[in-house]
Amino acid sequence: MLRQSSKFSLLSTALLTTATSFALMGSAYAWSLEEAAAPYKGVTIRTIGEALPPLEAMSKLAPEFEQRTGIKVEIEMYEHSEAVSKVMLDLNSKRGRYDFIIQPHRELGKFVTNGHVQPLGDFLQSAELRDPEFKPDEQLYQRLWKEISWYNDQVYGFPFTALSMYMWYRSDLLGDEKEKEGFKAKYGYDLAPAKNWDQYRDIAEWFTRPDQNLYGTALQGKRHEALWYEWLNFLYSFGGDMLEAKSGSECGPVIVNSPQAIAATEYYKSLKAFSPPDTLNYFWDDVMALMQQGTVAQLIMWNDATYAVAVDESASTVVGKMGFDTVPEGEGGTIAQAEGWTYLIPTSSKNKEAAYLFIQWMMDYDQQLRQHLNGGATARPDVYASDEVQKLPYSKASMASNEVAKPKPTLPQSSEITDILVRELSSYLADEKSAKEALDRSAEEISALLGSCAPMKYPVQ
Amino acid sequence: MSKTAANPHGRFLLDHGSSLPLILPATLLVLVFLVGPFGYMTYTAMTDLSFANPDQKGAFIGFDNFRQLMRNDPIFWGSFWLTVRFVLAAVCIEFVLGFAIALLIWHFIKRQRLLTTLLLVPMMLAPVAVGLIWRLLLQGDFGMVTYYLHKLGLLSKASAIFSTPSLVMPAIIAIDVWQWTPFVTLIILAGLMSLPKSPFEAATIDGAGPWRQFTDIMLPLLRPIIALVLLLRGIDAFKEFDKVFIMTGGGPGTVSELLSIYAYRVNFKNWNLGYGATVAFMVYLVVLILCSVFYKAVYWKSANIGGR
Amino acid sequence: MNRSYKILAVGVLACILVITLTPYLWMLLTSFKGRLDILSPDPRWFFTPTLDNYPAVFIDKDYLPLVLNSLIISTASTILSICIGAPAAYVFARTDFPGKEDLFFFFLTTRMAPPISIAVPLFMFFTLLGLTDTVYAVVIAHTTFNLSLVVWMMRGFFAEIPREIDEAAMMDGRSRLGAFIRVIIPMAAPGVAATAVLCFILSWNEFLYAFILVAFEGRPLTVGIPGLITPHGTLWGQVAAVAVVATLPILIFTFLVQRHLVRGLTFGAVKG
Amino acid sequence: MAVSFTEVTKRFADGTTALDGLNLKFDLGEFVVLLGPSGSGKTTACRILAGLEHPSEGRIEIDGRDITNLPPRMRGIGMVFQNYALYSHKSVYENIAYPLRIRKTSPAELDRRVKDVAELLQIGSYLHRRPSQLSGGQAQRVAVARALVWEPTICLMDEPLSNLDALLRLHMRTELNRLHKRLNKTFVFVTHDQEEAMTLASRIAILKDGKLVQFDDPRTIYRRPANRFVAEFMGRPAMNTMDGMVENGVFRSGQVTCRVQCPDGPVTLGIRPEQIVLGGDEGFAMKLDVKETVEPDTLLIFTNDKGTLTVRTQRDCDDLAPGQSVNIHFPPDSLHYFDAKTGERLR
Repeated sequence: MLRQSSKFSLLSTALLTTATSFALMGSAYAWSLEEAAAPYKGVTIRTIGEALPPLEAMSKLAPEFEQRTGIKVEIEMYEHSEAVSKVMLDLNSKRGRYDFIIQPHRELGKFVTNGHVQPLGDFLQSAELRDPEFKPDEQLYQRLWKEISWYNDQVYGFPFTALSMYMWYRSDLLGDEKEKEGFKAKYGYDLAPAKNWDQYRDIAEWFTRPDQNLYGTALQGKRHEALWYEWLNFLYSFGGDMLEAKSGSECGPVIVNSPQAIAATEYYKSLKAFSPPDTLNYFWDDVMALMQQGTVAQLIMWNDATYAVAVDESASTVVGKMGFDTVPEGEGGTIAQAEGWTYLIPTSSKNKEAAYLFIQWMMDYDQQLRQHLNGGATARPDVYASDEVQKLPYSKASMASNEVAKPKPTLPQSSEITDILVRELSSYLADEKSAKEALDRSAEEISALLGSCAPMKYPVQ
Repeated sequence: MSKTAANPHGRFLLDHGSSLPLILPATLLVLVFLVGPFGYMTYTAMTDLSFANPDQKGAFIGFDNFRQLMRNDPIFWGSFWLTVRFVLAAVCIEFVLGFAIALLIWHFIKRQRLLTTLLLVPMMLAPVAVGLIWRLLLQGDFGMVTYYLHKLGLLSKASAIFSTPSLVMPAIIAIDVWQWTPFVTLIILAGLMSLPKSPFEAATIDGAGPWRQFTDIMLPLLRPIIALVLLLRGIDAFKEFDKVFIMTGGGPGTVSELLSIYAYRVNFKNWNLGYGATVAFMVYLVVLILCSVFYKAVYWKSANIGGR
Repeated sequence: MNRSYKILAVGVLACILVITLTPYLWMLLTSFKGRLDILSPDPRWFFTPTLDNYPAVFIDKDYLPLVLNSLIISTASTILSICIGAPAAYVFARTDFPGKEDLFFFFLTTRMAPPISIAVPLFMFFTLLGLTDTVYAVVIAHTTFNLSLVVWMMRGFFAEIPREIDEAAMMDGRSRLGAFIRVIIPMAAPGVAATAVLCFILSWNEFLYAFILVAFEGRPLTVGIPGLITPHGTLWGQVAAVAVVATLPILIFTFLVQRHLVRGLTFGAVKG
Repeated sequence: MAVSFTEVTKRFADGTTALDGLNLKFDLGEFVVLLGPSGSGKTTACRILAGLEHPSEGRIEIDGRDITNLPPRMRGIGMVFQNYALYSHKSVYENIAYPLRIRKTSPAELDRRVKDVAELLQIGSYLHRRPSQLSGGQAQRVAVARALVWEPTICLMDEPLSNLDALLRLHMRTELNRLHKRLNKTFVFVTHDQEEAMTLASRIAILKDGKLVQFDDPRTIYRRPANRFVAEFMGRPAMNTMDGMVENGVFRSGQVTCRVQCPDGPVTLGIRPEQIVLGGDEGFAMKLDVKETVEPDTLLIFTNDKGTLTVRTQRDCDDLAPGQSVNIHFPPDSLHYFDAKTGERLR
C-alpha cells in the first residue's frame, strides 16, 4: 500500500498545478462550444471503437453535436480485437484516417512510445478550445483517469469507459431461507454475499448442483484475454502483481511468480470444480449467457455488462434476482482490476482540434449520463450520483469498485505480456503444468521481453 | 511417344509473340501484387521491425530471426508438429471417408445432382460462420450437439468438448472432416464417373474380384485425382485458421495452437512483424517444398493436362 | 439381396446428408430464435419464431450496405480474375514454351502461404501504393489470390476443346485473340461460369484481407460478423441471421453450376 | 462340347431390347463370328457369354453346364476388347501376367507363360513398355496375349480390329486366322465388317434386331442367304434386289425383264453384281449412269425409275460411256428369290 500512496501524491501534485492554471484562465471570459467550433464548421471527423452500447449511444449523440457545431462525426464500430488491429495498422501506416480513436488503455504505451498519439496538454491550456466548465481533475475518478488515459505523467485522453470487474451473485438464492439454514449447518456461518475468498469458495461449493443445472461459479477459462482480465482480480486481491512498478507506464521487476501470485492462481483454478463442465471454453460471452439463464450463483464479471443481466428482460431470466458487490477481500485488501477504453488523438489526425472539442463535449455530464444509462461506464462520480443511475441495481457496487481500481502495465509490450500470461494460465487450467511452472515460465518470458528494466524478483531455480 | 507427336500443332497455333499479351496481365498482376508483398515480407524477415516496441524500428539483422526460430522457439515447433499431425489426421480421415461415400453414391445413386449440391453446403459457408456455428453447437451448456452427446452417453455429463484438452484436437479434426469430406467425395466422384469401363471389364474377365479390381485397377487409375485431392486438402488444412481461432483460440493451454494461430499472435497481438515475417517465410518454404515434391512426383506425371 | 444393399446404402447416405446439413439447419433455426430460446440448455427444435434478428442487424445495426459491399467486391474481383486469368490459362493450355510448367507451378504456389502470415506485409505494401482503405485494394488482393485458381481450372477446360476449333476459327479469318474471345470462350462457357462462381464464393467468404484492406464503409458481410461478438454477449441470433443471408447467394450459385463446379474443382484432372 | 444360347433376351434399363429370344449353338474349337449392323445385339450377346451382362431371360450353357448365373471368372473365358482395355498403369508384361497373378500361378510358370504367349504374338521385345508407348497393332497383340495367356477354353473378341488402320487390319486378320489354326481354341469374334467375317469365320452368325437371322459357314451365307437382309448385307457391292411381278414365268420390274422359275405373283428378285452378264442378245437394255473403275474390275451403275442396278465385271469396259444403252442378262442359276412381303428366301 505504501507504493500506491507515494504514486498518488506525485500525481496529485501534478494535477493541482494544472488545475489552478485552468481555473485562472477559465474565469477570463465566457466560453461557448459554438464559438470554439466555428473554425471547424463543416469538418468531418472520424473515429473507431468497439461495437458496444456506449459507442452506439455516442453515435446517437453525435448528430446533436453536429447540429451545434457543424462538425460531423463518423463512427466505425468493430469487434474488440478488430478495433485494436485496425488502429495499429492505421497509425503505423500514418494515413491519418482517424481523427480520434477509442482504444483499450493497455495499448497506450505502444502509441505513446512510437509517437502515434498527441498529448492533450496544449488543448487543455488553450483558451479557445478548453471549456472552463470541464474540470477533469475534479469531475473524473482520478485514479481511473490516471490509469486509463495518462502515460509517463502526461495526459493523452479521457476515459471513454471506465470499467472494472466486481462480484455478481444471485440475491434470491443467497437470501433463500432454506439455503441459509443448510449453509449454516454445513459451514457454521451465515450465508451472505462473500466478503473474502474462503466464503466465496464455500458459496460456490454449496450451490454446485449439476443435477439441478446449477453451479457455484463460472470461470472465463477460454484461451482468450477474458481469462487474464478475470485472473487479475484474484492476483491483485491476493496481494500479487505482474510488475513491481508505480504506474502502468513504468517498467519494474517481474513479480508475476511471487508466492502471492501462485496462491492466487491456485485458488483461481480451485474454483474450476464448482464451475460448469465447459468452463475452460468460456469467455465473457458465455458467462453472461449462463448468468442470464440462471445457471450460476456467483461470479466475477464486468460492470458494464451488468445491464443485460440485471435489467434487460428480453435477454435475462434473472432480472430482479441479482446482487452486486466488490470483489471479495484477500491479503492485498479489496482491489478491483480496472480497465478502460480511452479517447486518444493520433498525431496523424488532420482535425485534432475538432476531435478534441467533440471528446470534451462527450465528457459533459449530460452526455455521460445518457451514455451510462445506455450501457456505458462513466468515469464521472457525479453521473453515478444522479438519481437515474442510482436506481440501477448495480451502481453502488460499481462505484465502490471504481474507488479501489488498480492500474496495470500499459507498456509497449503490454499486449505481449498479456499473450504470454493467457497462454500459460490456460496451460495451467488445462493441467499441462503446475501454477508455479506456468508463472515461472511467464516471468522468464516477460523478463526477457522487457529487458534489463525488468529483472526477475523471484528467479527460477 | 515424343512430345511433338502428341502435340503437333503447338507451335503453329500460338507462337511466343501472340501468347505474350495474353499471359502478360496475369503475370504482371502476380509479380506486382504477390511477388511485391512477398519480397517485402522476405526483407522484413531479416529486420527487427515491430509495431509495438519503439526500439525496434526495422533495423537489418540478417538471419537472426531465422536462427532464433530454428534454435530457440519451442512454441513455434510445437505448433509446427501439431499442425503436421492435424493435417495428416484430418486429410487421411477425410480421404478414406470421402472415398467411401463417393463409392456409395457412384454405385447406388442415379440422380446425383441434388445430393451433391447439398453436400457442397458445408464447404461453401464462410469459415468465420463455420467457426461460430460449431462454437454454438459444441458450447457446453446450451450447445445442441453437446446436449445429444450427453444424452447418448458419448460424453460424460461432467465434461464438455472444448474444456477437455484431450478432446479438443479430435473435435477440431472432426469438424474439419465434417466440412471437407464432401469436397473429397465430390472430386473422387467426378473421378469415378470419368473412369473408363473397359479396364474393369477386362479385370473381371481376367478373374479379379471386387477388392482386387479396387486395388489393382481403380486406385491406380484414380491416382491423379487422389493426388490432387490430397494436395488441395493438405494445403488448405495447413492454412487452417478461422475455425480454430473462433472455437478455441488455440487453447486450452496450447493443445490447439496451430501454426496459423501462432502466426496470428506474433503478428496481430505482439506486432512483432520481423519475426512474424520469418515465421511466414518458413511456413511458405515448408509447404512449397512439400508441394513441389508431391506435384512433380505424382500429379504432373500422371495427369498431363493440356499437353495433348 | 442387391435391393437390400441399395436400401442400406441409401440409408447411410441419408444419415451423412443429415449430419452434413444439420449445423446449417440449426443456424437457420437460430436466426429465428430469441436469446432465451438460443441459450436454452435443452435444444429447442420447436419454438415461437421471431423475425426480430433480421431487422435488428440489417436495419438497426445498419448491416444492409454490407451485403452490397460484399456483392461489389466479389463481383469486381470475379470479373477481373476471369478477364486476366482466362487468357493466361489459354496460353498454358495451347502452347509449349521453355519453363512453362515452372511458371504454371509458380502460379499455383501463390495459394500456399497462410494468409494470416502475409496479411501485414500485404497491408504495408498496399499502403506504400496508397491503395489501402479503397475497394480497389481488396479487389486486387482477391483477384491476385484467385488467379491461380482460375488459371488452374480454366487450363483444364480449355484443354478439352480440340485445337481444331481454334484452327477452324483462324481459317475463317479471325485473329488469334478473336478466335479466343469469339469462339473458345463461348465454347468453354460452362467452365467459365463454374470458375467464376468459385471465385465469387472465395471472395465472398474471405475475411482477413477484406478486414485489413477495406475501410469501414466498404467492409463486406464477413468482416461484420465478429462485430456481433461482444463482451455483452454474442448476439447469436444476429450472427445466424447474417450467416443465413451470407450463404443464400452462394447456395443458389452453387446449385446452378454444380455439375461444372465439381468438374472444375478437379482442374481438368477429370475429363467429361 | 458346345456353347448354347437358349431363348436369351436382354432388356436394358432404358427400355431398349438388345437381344430378343436369341437361340444359338456352336461347337468348341470353332471360329464363330457374330455379325450384324450396329444395334443388332452382337456385342450384347458376346458380353452375356462373357458374363459382363446378365440376360433378362434365357439360358447360356457350355458343355451342357448352365453358366447363366456364373460370375465371369468361373467361366473359363478370355476376352479382347474393342479399345484393348489395357491397364495403362501396368507394363506390357504385367498386363499379360495379370490373369495369371489373379490365379496365383507360380512365378516361374507365370514368367514362362507370359514369354511364350509374347513370342507367339511377336511382342517379346516390348514387354517392359507401358501401353501408352505402343502402336495400335502392338496394343492389339498385347490385348490378345492377355486374353490367351491363361489358356481359356473360349476367347471372345469384341470388334478387336475396328480401331486399326486398313492395312494393319488385313495383317491382323491373317494373324488371328493363323492363331486359331495353331491353338485350336474356340474364338468368338464380333464384327460389323462382313469381309472380316467371311475371311475369319468357320461359321457366321448374322444378327438383326436381337435375333439370329442365319448361322452358316461363309460360303453358304454367300450363296444361299436366308433372307433379303442377309443377301443385301453380305458382299461388296451389295446384291441387287428388285421388287416386281412374275407373270407367266417372266419377271418384270421397270425395264428389267427376265425369265424366272417361280410361280406367278409378287416376288423380290436378287442377283449379285458379279454374276450379271453384259452384252449378248438375251435380257434387256438399260442406260449406263456411272462407271467406276476398281482395278482389275469395273463397276457399272445403271439407273431407271425403279432404282439402280450395279454390275461388277472383269471385262474391259473402255468402249462403254455413261448415257449409252447396254444389254444386260441375268443367268437363271444366279438368281435368288425372296418373299416380297417377309423377305424370306423362297427356294
